[in-house]
Amino acid sequence: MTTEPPSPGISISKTAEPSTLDVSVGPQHPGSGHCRILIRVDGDYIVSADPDIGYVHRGCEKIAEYRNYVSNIPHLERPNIADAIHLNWGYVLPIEELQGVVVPPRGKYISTIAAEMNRIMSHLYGLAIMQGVFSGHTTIFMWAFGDRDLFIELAEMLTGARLTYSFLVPGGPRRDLPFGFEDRLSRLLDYFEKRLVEYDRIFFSNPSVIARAKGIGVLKREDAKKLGVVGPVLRASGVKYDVRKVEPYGAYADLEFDIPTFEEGDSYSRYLIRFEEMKQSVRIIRQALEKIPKGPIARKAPLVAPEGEATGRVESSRGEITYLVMGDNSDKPSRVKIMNGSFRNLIALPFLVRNVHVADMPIIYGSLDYWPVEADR
Amino acid sequence: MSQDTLQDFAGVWIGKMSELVQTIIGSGPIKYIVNWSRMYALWPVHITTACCSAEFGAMMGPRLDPERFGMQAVAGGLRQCDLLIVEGTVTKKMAKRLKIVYEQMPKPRYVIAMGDCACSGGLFHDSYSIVNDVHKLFPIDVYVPGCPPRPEALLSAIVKLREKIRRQEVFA
Amino acid sequence: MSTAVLGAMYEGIKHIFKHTFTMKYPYQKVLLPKGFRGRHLLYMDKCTGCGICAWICPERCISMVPVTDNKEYPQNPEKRFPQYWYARCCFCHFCTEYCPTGALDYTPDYELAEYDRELLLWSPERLSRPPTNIGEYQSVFHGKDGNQGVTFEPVIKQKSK
Amino acid sequence: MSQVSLSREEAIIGQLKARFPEAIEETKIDRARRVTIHFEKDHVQEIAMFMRDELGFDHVKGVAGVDLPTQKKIEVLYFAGSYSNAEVQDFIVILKAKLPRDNPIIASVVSVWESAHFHERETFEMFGVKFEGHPDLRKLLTLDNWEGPPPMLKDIKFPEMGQR
Repeated sequence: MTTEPPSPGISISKTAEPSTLDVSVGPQHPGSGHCRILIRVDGDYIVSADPDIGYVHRGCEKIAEYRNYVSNIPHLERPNIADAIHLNWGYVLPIEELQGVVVPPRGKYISTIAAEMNRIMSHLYGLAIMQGVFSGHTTIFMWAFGDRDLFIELAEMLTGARLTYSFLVPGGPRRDLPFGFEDRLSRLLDYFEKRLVEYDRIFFSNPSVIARAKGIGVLKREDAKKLGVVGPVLRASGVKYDVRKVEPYGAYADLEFDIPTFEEGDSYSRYLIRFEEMKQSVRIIRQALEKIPKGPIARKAPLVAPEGEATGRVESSRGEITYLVMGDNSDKPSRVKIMNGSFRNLIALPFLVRNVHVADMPIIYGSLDYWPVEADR
Repeated sequence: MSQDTLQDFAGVWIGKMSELVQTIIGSGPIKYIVNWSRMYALWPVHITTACCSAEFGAMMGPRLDPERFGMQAVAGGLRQCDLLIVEGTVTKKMAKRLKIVYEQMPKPRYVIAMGDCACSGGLFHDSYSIVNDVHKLFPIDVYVPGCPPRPEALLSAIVKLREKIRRQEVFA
Repeated sequence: MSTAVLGAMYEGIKHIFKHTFTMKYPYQKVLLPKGFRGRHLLYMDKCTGCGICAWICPERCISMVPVTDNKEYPQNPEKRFPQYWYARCCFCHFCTEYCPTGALDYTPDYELAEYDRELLLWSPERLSRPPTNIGEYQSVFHGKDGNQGVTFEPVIKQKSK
Repeated sequence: MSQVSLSREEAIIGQLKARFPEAIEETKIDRARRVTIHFEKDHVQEIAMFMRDELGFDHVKGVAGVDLPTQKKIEVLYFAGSYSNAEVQDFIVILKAKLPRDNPIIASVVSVWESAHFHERETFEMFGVKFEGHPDLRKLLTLDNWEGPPPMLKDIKFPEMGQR
């Protein structure tokens, strides 16, 4: 304890109890990746945790002031490439509001299909790495990643890229549904629904998973409201809040879907809620493929936005993303602010890992589905 | 004969012997055997510097299965690893840690710069918190462009790296 | 409890008898859809050297350079063509979309790895080479709704079935 | 529909104006479900308390700073939202306070809205706004020993783009 910290930044506070020990988890870590959590342990119990983020802070908001509205799209979706469409959409919505551009209905439906596919992919990623690998379940990693690749194949067909689509520009999506896309997607959804049953048997009903995750890291409803967490973490604590219902964007107003909620608020219900959301996403895509109207997909939007500010929000797979875009009659925004799910859920991590075993920390961390790059921007 | 000259005498002989051993191992069929074993034991460090790790995960997944090339699943210990894949943006905060990780790896060690950000700074090249020139931190063997590169592109870089290892000298 | 354990084990064991998902990459390559955003293809007889691609590029990886070859380009008398630095290009292909003459196109080339960073600088001549990486494998569901697993099969074989 | 929803926005503004007649400087309804309120910076905690207890805005979605070098001001924006009050669940109320650019100090709202903890730390780091009463006001994202001015200020210019 008396030795100098090996690298700058590891600040060990002087007022620690003699029986405690400070442990630095990350940033080189087989699971957590590019985030460091400084935990203080007493025996096997965590006394307190201090997340030290910013290892991937790239200054997106600053860079956005230097590029024009279209050129901003690629780097503003990089913060979460598992969920690129939502970050892209949240940025495009306020610009469309400023410019007064209305996307045609077909464009809205295409965006909705792409977004829901992206939600499935993102939840599969979370299921594979955040929940599967962190609870020591390698089979679900292989299965979920394999099925995610099948969805990526279709996303590639629609947008032309695997993860970073840059698909939505002000005015609407860049491409129409390609030939044969609907058939392949509905066939994949049939396959995927059968796989979900298998996921349930091997992972969610698996007693070894339940034993590790059930009752761990309980976030009560009042705490969830007070801490302002969003997305699946909030809904697992029993608060029914989803931007798709609260402030419908895209084609969500025309589509029927439920918002699954759980009352327990523990890690296992946070695992399950993503599983239920994938089922709802399948339902949404099915309806959208059926109802999709004919017509133009996009309107031409100007490259300049008028003076003013607009706030737009979407429900990404990690929670609500709110974008503030300020325009000043030029082709560059004067300020872009991103308020995303990971950064808002970060506050739950030091709250939840108090008085738990060290071995439970990866489970709680994984159940939050925290994406460090998104939080750091 | 003093102590020093004796030691010098012995030192010369030991040096000559080790040179002999190096020439024997470093030439002929033994060289190929050594390089072949290195080719099939590329264990990657998993330090996720940024978002390219999603595609690194996809490469480690079932579709491409790099264990066919002897790349074992991600190992936590640095002392067993030979391959450092710089997965994306290196911020100034991460660069120090990345350097420490590189220095802890045993020789011979190889580095792949994955993604535009690791190659040149990429989309964020003019940001205040980015290291644009990762090659100034440590030598890089293969550059893979792409933002992020397809998993196949990363695997093709590993194939290229194996080609480089196959041709290299044992004692570089 | 014990039935759930057995169910999970059964689910895992069942997959031993299914098809393997793995695609043997360097020998089998996936058939990429039309419009996949790989490296760019430059039609030098269409490019007018206007520089809109360099303006829209989010990371300014495109520079307009003069070309010194013997050919004549009537639409481009100054012989200025885009040059890409692929160490920086993010493959968003806004350049392709904003090109007023359609001189840029998509290719399925993605294997751009090089030993040296300077080799990632693609001159206009290099950009105008036709794509080389043509895959032919595609995912196929076996059984009803993919009961029997997913494999990657050549597209030609699928059609003959 | 829009008539009904706009009256809800006016109701919120009316309640705030009735309670704080001197602190509210300017109000604006951007569109349905968006309300912007400019207020005097000394009253931030009272307004936050009123918003939380009386109106049901129990969390903030974010705290943002905006640098206005021409006016020599830094604007702090609080994006307040609600989970518990079903009537205003779809609202975002943007509270704005202007601080002097050379010495930006405002009282922290962490004691009212705990969710502002990391957001205020980030605004402190990016704009140099000091939140008085914040329990743990440290730098969050940049380098541990980041020297120099806060990076999001408009004075900080990047080198010219387009250079390799």
